Amino acid sequence: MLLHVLNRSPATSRVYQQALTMMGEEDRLLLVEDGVQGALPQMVRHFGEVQGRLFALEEDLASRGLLGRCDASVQVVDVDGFVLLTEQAERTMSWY
Amino acid sequence: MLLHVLNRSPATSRVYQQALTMMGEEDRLLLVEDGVQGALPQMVRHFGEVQGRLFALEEDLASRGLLGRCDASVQVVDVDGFVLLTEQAERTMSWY
Amino acid sequence: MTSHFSSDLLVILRHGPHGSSLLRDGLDAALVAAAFGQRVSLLFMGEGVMALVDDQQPDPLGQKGTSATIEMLSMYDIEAILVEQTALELFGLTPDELMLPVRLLTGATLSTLPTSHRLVLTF
Amino acid sequence: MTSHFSSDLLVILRHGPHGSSLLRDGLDAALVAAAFGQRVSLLFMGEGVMALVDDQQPDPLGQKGTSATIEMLSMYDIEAILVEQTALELFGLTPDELMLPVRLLTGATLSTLPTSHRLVLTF
Amino acid sequence: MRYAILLLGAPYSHQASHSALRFAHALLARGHSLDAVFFYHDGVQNAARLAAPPQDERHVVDEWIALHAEHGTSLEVCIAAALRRGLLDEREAARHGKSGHSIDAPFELTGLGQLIDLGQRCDRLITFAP
Amino acid sequence: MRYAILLLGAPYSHQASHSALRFAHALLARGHSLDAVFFYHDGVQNAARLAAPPQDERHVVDEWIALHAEHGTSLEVCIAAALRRGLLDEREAARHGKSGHSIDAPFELTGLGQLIDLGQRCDRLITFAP
Repeated sequence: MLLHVLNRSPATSRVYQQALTMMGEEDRLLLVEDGVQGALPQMVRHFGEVQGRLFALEEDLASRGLLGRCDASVQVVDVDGFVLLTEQAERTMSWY
Repeated sequence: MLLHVLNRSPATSRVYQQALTMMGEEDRLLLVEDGVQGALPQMVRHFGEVQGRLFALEEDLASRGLLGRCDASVQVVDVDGFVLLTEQAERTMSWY
Repeated sequence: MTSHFSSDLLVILRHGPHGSSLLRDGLDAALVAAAFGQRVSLLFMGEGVMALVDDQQPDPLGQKGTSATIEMLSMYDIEAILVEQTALELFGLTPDELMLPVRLLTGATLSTLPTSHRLVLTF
Repeated sequence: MTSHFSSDLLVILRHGPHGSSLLRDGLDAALVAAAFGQRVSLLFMGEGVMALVDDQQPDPLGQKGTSATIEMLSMYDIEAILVEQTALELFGLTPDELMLPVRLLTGATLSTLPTSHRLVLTF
Repeated sequence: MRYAILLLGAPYSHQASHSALRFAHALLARGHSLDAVFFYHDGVQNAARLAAPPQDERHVVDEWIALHAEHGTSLEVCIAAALRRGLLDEREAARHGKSGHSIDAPFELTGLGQLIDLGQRCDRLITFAP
Repeated sequence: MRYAILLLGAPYSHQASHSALRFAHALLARGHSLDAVFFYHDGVQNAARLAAPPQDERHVVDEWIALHAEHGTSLEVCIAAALRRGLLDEREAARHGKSGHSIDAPFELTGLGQLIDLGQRCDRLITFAP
């Protein structure tokens, strides 16, 4: 199982499609930095195929005023949770 | 009449939509740097609404091997032509 | 419609807070122009509307945000806060979720803005 | 299929030539790894396929390109030149328009690549 | 006509510097004048006096200096963007208690007001961005 | 576990440096070790010794130095990426005939081989990019 980390918003960049293309069936996707925009209910449809394996970084949500606006299907983790995800994953890939 | 300059490819970035949104009916669009990918026949459909007002920079096409691959609807100009376009336009806006 | 927005400088802000410094760089340019007595309009396009979302908390590790600056805009007499309506809809946001009152604009009106300002800067 | 590509390092190249230095930075990392005796695979994704287009002419004002480096890959024993087929189609390109022979890959195969390499770097 | 350039991209990382230099020479060749290049955001890196690119690559910093020498174009660097990024002239280095400096003349540290002024004063302002 | 970080983004321009610093402290707090941070592409700007950010902003360069002091993490800067961008230590400055330098210890100029080595040696390599 790999962890994919995405720091771009699906509203501006198509790189999220590259991450999805390269994800295996058990892989997880963590939204960070501007990528957390993808956790909004209106945006989360772009990540339908990885439902249940989609995470977003709490600190980046909070600093953008998006913490209370996240879709319920997204699992919010803080930076300790981020480290834990990297421990659990065999490897981490960054998409930017 | 304004000149809009776009340096991102429609294959990776949605910024071309912002340029199109802000363009007036007489405005021109010049593709430069990675933006010249938009001049490929397969890509030029993104710019259908500005047909006849779409330009691409020759030097950037040539350095990317795209000079001979440009769609016939795109007007190719060299850097002197770029300057001429800025002379003719009241103002230039950059999209990146 | 055009003359209503007519002004010296239009700054187009297309980047959200924190991710890059372009939002702040654009705001700084707008504030300086306003301090020099110019009439300034701000247009928040695309991801730029994220700059206006209320309830932005300070970064836990102290990266400086832009929300304090945006709340100060009226002190600089920057009253024309324009927002691309499509962008707001794209993110599923409503005007009452923004930190200050804005003017929503759609396609046809947006494309008249650049010609009704003497100078336009895109950030 | 997986074991066929099994190798030490996978470098994913997602940027075209000239626009940014990321393509060259990724190629440099691949060349160094190869020079250290590692087995290296290159995957050109998205805009990265632009790196392979033939007939790239030197920049008129001399910005250094990457095509000379790509032509040298086999000298570094980098033989696994993998290309995302969808990306090639997106740009309307065919394999015979590329400067060297490549292996075209589609979705299911692509997603097995990261686990079949000990280290993956995305550029 | 009187032109000015706003440059937001760093050399080597993006093509913006190369595009801006090419455009600058072309407009001058067509008989226009180029009042100034204003370096902002990552563009301030164009002033890094210690840049040591390989011999077979262009030396962007030196090319700006040559442009200034030949055509009198001012090279104006946003001071706030520069200080954050470690680009200081001797005066700012002294003011911040740093030994050594990273920007020399003809690059000048200046404020954003200069950019607004250029926008008003020149007939054309063209932005080159990363 | 043994971690390494690859940092490709410049401070102030992008969030990458802040994200990397936060991640570094979190993994150390969880009892892991951080062998090295490798600075490549625009990430080499994190080593700019003359950086003078405003008082109310974080001093990213100093925070990397503090991380090294507290945890022994190596701060490895890709030499090719750094020279192009005007980031030289005293030795490279002398070799290139430049007066003054822009990188100090504990940042070390090194080759890309170090990055490949870290990737092999460490259990986890995490990239933070612009």
